[in-house]
Amino acid sequence: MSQTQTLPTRSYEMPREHYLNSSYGIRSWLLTTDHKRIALLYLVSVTFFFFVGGVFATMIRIHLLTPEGALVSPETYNKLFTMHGVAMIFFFLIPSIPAVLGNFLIPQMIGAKDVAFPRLNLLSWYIYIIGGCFALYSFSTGGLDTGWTFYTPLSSIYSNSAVTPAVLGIFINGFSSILTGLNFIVTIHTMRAPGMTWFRLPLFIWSHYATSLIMVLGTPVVAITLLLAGLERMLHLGFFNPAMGGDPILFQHLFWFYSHPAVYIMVLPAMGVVSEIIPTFARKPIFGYSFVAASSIAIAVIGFLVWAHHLFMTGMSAYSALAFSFLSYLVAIPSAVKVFNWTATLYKGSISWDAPMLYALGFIGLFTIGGLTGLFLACLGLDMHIHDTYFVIAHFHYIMVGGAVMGYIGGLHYWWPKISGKVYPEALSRFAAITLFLGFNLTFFPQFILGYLGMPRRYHSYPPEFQVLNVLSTAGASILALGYLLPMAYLTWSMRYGKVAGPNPWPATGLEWKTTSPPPTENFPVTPVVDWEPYDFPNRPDLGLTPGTLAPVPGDD
Amino acid sequence: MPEHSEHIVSPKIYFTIFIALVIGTSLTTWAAFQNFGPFNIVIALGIATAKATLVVLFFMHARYSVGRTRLVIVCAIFWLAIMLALTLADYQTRQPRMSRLVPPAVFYRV
Amino acid sequence: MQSQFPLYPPAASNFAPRVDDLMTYLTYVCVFFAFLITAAIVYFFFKYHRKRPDEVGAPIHGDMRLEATWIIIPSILALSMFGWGAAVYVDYRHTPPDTLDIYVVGKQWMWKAQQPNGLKEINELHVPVGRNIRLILASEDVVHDFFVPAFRVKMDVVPGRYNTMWFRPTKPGRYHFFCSQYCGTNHALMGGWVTVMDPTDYAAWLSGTSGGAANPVDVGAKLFEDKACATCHIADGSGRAPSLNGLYGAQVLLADGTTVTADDAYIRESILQPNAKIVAGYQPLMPTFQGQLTEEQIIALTSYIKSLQSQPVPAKGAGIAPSARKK
Amino acid sequence: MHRTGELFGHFQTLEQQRESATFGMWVFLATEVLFFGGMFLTYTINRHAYFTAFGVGSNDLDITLGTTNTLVLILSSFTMAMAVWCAQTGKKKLVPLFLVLTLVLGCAFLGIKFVEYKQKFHHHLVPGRSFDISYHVNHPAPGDDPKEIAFEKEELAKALASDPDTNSHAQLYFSLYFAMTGLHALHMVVGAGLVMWLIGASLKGRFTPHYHTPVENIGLYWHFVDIVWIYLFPLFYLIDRHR
Ligand code: HEA
Ligand code: HEA
Ligand code: HEC
Ligand code: CUA
Ligand SMILES: [Cu+2]
Repeated sequence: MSQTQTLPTRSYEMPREHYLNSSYGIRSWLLTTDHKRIALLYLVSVTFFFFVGGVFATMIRIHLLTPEGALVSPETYNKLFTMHGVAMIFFFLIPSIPAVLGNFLIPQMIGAKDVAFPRLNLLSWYIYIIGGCFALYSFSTGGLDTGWTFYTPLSSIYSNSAVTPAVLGIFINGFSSILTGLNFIVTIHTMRAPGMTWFRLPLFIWSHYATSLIMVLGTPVVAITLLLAGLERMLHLGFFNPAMGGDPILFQHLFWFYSHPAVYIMVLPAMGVVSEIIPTFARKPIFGYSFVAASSIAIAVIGFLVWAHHLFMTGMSAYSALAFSFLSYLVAIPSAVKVFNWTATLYKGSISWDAPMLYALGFIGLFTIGGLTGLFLACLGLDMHIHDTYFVIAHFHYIMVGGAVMGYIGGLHYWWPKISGKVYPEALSRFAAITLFLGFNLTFFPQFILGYLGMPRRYHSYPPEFQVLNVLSTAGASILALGYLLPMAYLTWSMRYGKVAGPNPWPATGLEWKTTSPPPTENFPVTPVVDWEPYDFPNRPDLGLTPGTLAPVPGDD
Repeated sequence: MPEHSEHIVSPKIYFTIFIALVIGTSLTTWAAFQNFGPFNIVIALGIATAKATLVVLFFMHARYSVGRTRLVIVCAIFWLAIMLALTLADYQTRQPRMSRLVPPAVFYRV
Repeated sequence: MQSQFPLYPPAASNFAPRVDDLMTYLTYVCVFFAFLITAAIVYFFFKYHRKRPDEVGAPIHGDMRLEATWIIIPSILALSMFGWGAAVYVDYRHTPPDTLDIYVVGKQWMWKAQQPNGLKEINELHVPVGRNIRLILASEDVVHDFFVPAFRVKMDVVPGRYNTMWFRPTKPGRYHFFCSQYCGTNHALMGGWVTVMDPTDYAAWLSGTSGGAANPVDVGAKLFEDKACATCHIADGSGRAPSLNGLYGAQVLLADGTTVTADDAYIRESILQPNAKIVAGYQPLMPTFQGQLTEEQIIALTSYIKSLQSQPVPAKGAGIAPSARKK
Repeated sequence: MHRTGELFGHFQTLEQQRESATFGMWVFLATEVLFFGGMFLTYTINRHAYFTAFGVGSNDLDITLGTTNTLVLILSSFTMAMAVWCAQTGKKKLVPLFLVLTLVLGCAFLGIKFVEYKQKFHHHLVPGRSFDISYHVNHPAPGDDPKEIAFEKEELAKALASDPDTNSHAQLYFSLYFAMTGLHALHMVVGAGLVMWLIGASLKGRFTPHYHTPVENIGLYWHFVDIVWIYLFPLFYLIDRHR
């Protein structure tokens, strides 16, 4: 089967010199300003935090096997989900795709030698590490039990856990995000190769541009908010403490002003990955390029206007609630545009069944379910019932795990030949993708029902009638864990033992595939000149796909 | 050569702006001591905004800048406006908060 | 009866069928889209599976009519979801006039409720079927959330604010209520049972078990004497302060010319922060009772003031306009 | 990343490098706008709720020092602009001169700010357990004008009558005052450090009409910090002064 899908394999040699072997030693990594090496530094560190968060998730699921809670004390349970959320959101998912794949690919995709500010790029990794250390310090000395949302006055006055270092850690980490976003924006504006006009940019770049916009304009707000909350805790100030005239609702407004747009920081890059994978593995131009590109920007901009849909049940003014609900529906439209365009791209394609494609299609399905259930939450009359229940948990895991993480892992698979120069075992990778998909659904689908039945989130124990669904969910989580371990294992394995990939194994149209795999430090020996439209497979003789084998063109197009 | 792409503002303009800023400062301080009722705040912020605009346009050369720089400025102001406007809209229409709900004794129990 | 694996919790309030209908509608629309997309993907996936290694897909770049279709149709559907949801929510946030008021105070980690006659309950709530119930929610510490799945309603309980929620129970029975906003260690244990009773049973229950707890109106009346409120607030309006008779629910004219409705929040503010709103025609003489009254005492005083409905006495500056009294 | 003269290897031309750096600085300033923006929102909401207490707090600030500081900062912005102009036009000798002036003015600002903070400390106006809005009127310092104190006392009594929680709300005002001016001062310190570095580099004659991006960008930063102060000044010093 695989023979029919991939081109007859030529045997390739690894390039003599590339970014991985251009210099050796730990110093050459820790002091590197090469965006590709920095991407790998990030890869290692975000994977670490994914494991940390994953271990917490595993303990959550085991604990919830029985109504009274099977594993830990209430305090510990509360710390588990808080640290799970903090590790996963701030230290894994937000940096994952932008800092790893974005860093690696953006300069290559636009034909630049590096990002605009290479030293700033390295600095942002160090800032991330420092922030991460603070977080780990908090996790290991007393933990953190405020929920990842840090609602005041619980976090600023009442909690006895290590809130201060965690808040500082996230504050610091915010600057890493800001610097990454800043670097991307400037790079995309000023470093494009000749001929790389805005509408020739790969969609991955568009979505990272939108993401960077959110990083740059949103992150400072959460930084200052957490700083104020931290000051309130350390110095007994009263910004958000009603006992001293402050207002806890204000904290929620400020927090969500960032944290809602932040969900698009998590999903937009994944959408960018999918927008690359789909055309490549359907060998077809993306359907509606300009719509997909513009919808990224629309999501980023409108995404800033909906934050108070997390506050519907705080007694906020009904007028405001109406406005924010309406705007939340508005932001769903550009997401819909993307989903439909991806689906339409498959029509009359030449679809291969490689692992990245499986991940990308998995993304579309799960993101759709997650996004559609977002519509339930944005619906005022329904949020009355399902706010802060497991329905919300299911909603965001569908988008973030089923969507964003799938996109991330799919992207890793897609660009792995570029990153490592090697190919991973095909059959195993497809098996892993399917395992993940099934395990995922078994874990989180029951939670929708749990939520509608009324099980509130952040519960260390629950009424016995909810047990069956919880057990199902835990069973799913164990399959899911296996699904994550597999790629980690075989990707690592392939770095050493995999077959040599060659510059353009799929083949794909982007500039990043026009250089060797792994690329040289300066990416392109000669700055490329772009004179082709994006994803234009039929007009790219250099890909080695013979013309004349085109599928028939429909009459009306 | 490329360096001529940047606009050079003459010291005369700088000095004029400087004087305008000094006048603005004096004006705003003076106005604060007059009773304009609800307009005190409007005047104070109006003058501040005028001063800030002068600084951005001339000291920071925004008046002579390229499109993308202007885009950044517009974005920053726009996003700030979103944050203030939508939050205040909620506060304006929601039920007011009370000064304090419970005696402090309960609060400092920790 | 409920099936072994129910998809819906019991439905026991006026909102429950409306929320369930809404849920059904959204589920249909969303299942339709999820199914449409999945079906298309699966179909294309197999139908256009690559046949030859060098095969290329058809060069289709897009289609404006299609783009318009899938922008407009979801927009319309989204608008309908918004409108329907908004209708339910607006009814929920707009409390009808004739409610039975119950105070609910949340604190880490229990709920204290107080019936109109002063009966206190902890982690229990008794309500009569068929009456509009309004819960007036206060928190003593952090943010909580009062959630009754069977009624399909919840509301955050925010320190520093009074939030209210209302519902009309429709089916007698015992239903779970939960704290649904994370509030610290025992958040999961901060729940209890709502008992919906026939009105007669409810009345019997109220009088039958009220043994231990004093009637808040009586407690309030006593406090009104003890705290010397009565020295200024003389019933016939002859004192230095306005009579409080008929105050509750009336429109009060303030010194700055505006009017406010004398609701619970206004009364509590008048006690804790008397000079925030001055009744027209009076001096700001009233001392603050901030820190001198507990939350429950304030509620008792408020209950007492509410009970003073016998003979409205207009304030000097026509502070309480009798015509504006609540119907 | 290798470097030939002033051009870093990953750029094609000096022009591209300059544009990137300046654009980057602007994007960074946009971030800063939102960073301060969160605090401005907190300020607005609370000032709206507790207008009297904020007025009382504001009247406890020293308006003479505040206005002086505003002028100092504006002047420093002017000298900074001149430094940029000198760099642009190749007046190599004048660049360090104007930078030194800027630095001196910046330090003067910080010095005055320090005096103000100290005064607040003596008046028990630093938020925390010892915060007491009435401390100053009850314990006037020897040099204080008794008429002024009496007036303030009266004003405070009025405020307490309308808002018995004036003390805690004024504390909120001072929390915001210290948080916002403190953050601003921190930016000034960073700016001063950058200017010092610039002085060093300009003395070595590194800035030419071809290459003076650092002067320009640090100038942008300096002006931005000035703008923040332009707002902080009326918002904190000028509330309810007219009574
Ligand atoms: C990556 C993360 C991510 C993303 C992308 C989204 C996307 C969306 N989210 Fe979600 N959300 C979270 C992560 C995310 N969310 C998290 C973490 C929380 C909980 C936080 C906490 O409290 O801890 C949350 C909570 C949350 C709430 C608050 C719930 C509550 O606490 O009561 C709401 C309410 O409106 C909401 C709505 C939405 C909507 C409308 C979208 C939309 O953007 C979705 C748009 C997508 C689609 C609609 C699907 C594709 C469209 C079609 C297939 C066509 C058909 C379309 C129509 C008919 C319109 N989300
Ligand atoms: C990027 C974000 C992200 C990701 C990837 C995940 C991944 C997972 N989450 Fe997470 N989750 C959140 C973000 C995320 N979550 C957030 C923000 C909250 C809210 C927190 C709050 O309320 O404050 C939350 C809350 C949350 C809850 C609700 C807790 C509660 O409210 O009481 C649950 C319960 O099932 C859960 C489960 C899981 C599971 C099973 C996974 C799985 O996908 C994880 C699978 C991964 C692994 C298992 C790791 C890899 C494998 C190993 C390390 C091997 C070892 C493991 C075994 C041998 C089993 N999560
Ligand atoms: C020293 C006199 C004095 C005492 C003691 C006093 N009050 Fe008052 N109260 C006033 C005056 C004068 C007003 C009208 C001016 C105002 O609104 O502040 C008033 C207004 C009120 C109002 C608003 C009335 C309206 O018509 O809107 C309420 C409610 C109230 N008081 C309750 C109480 C309670 C309860 C107590 C005791 C715990 C109390 N008061 C003690 C003098 C007093
Ligand atoms: Cu109270 Cu959760
Ligand atoms: Cu959201």
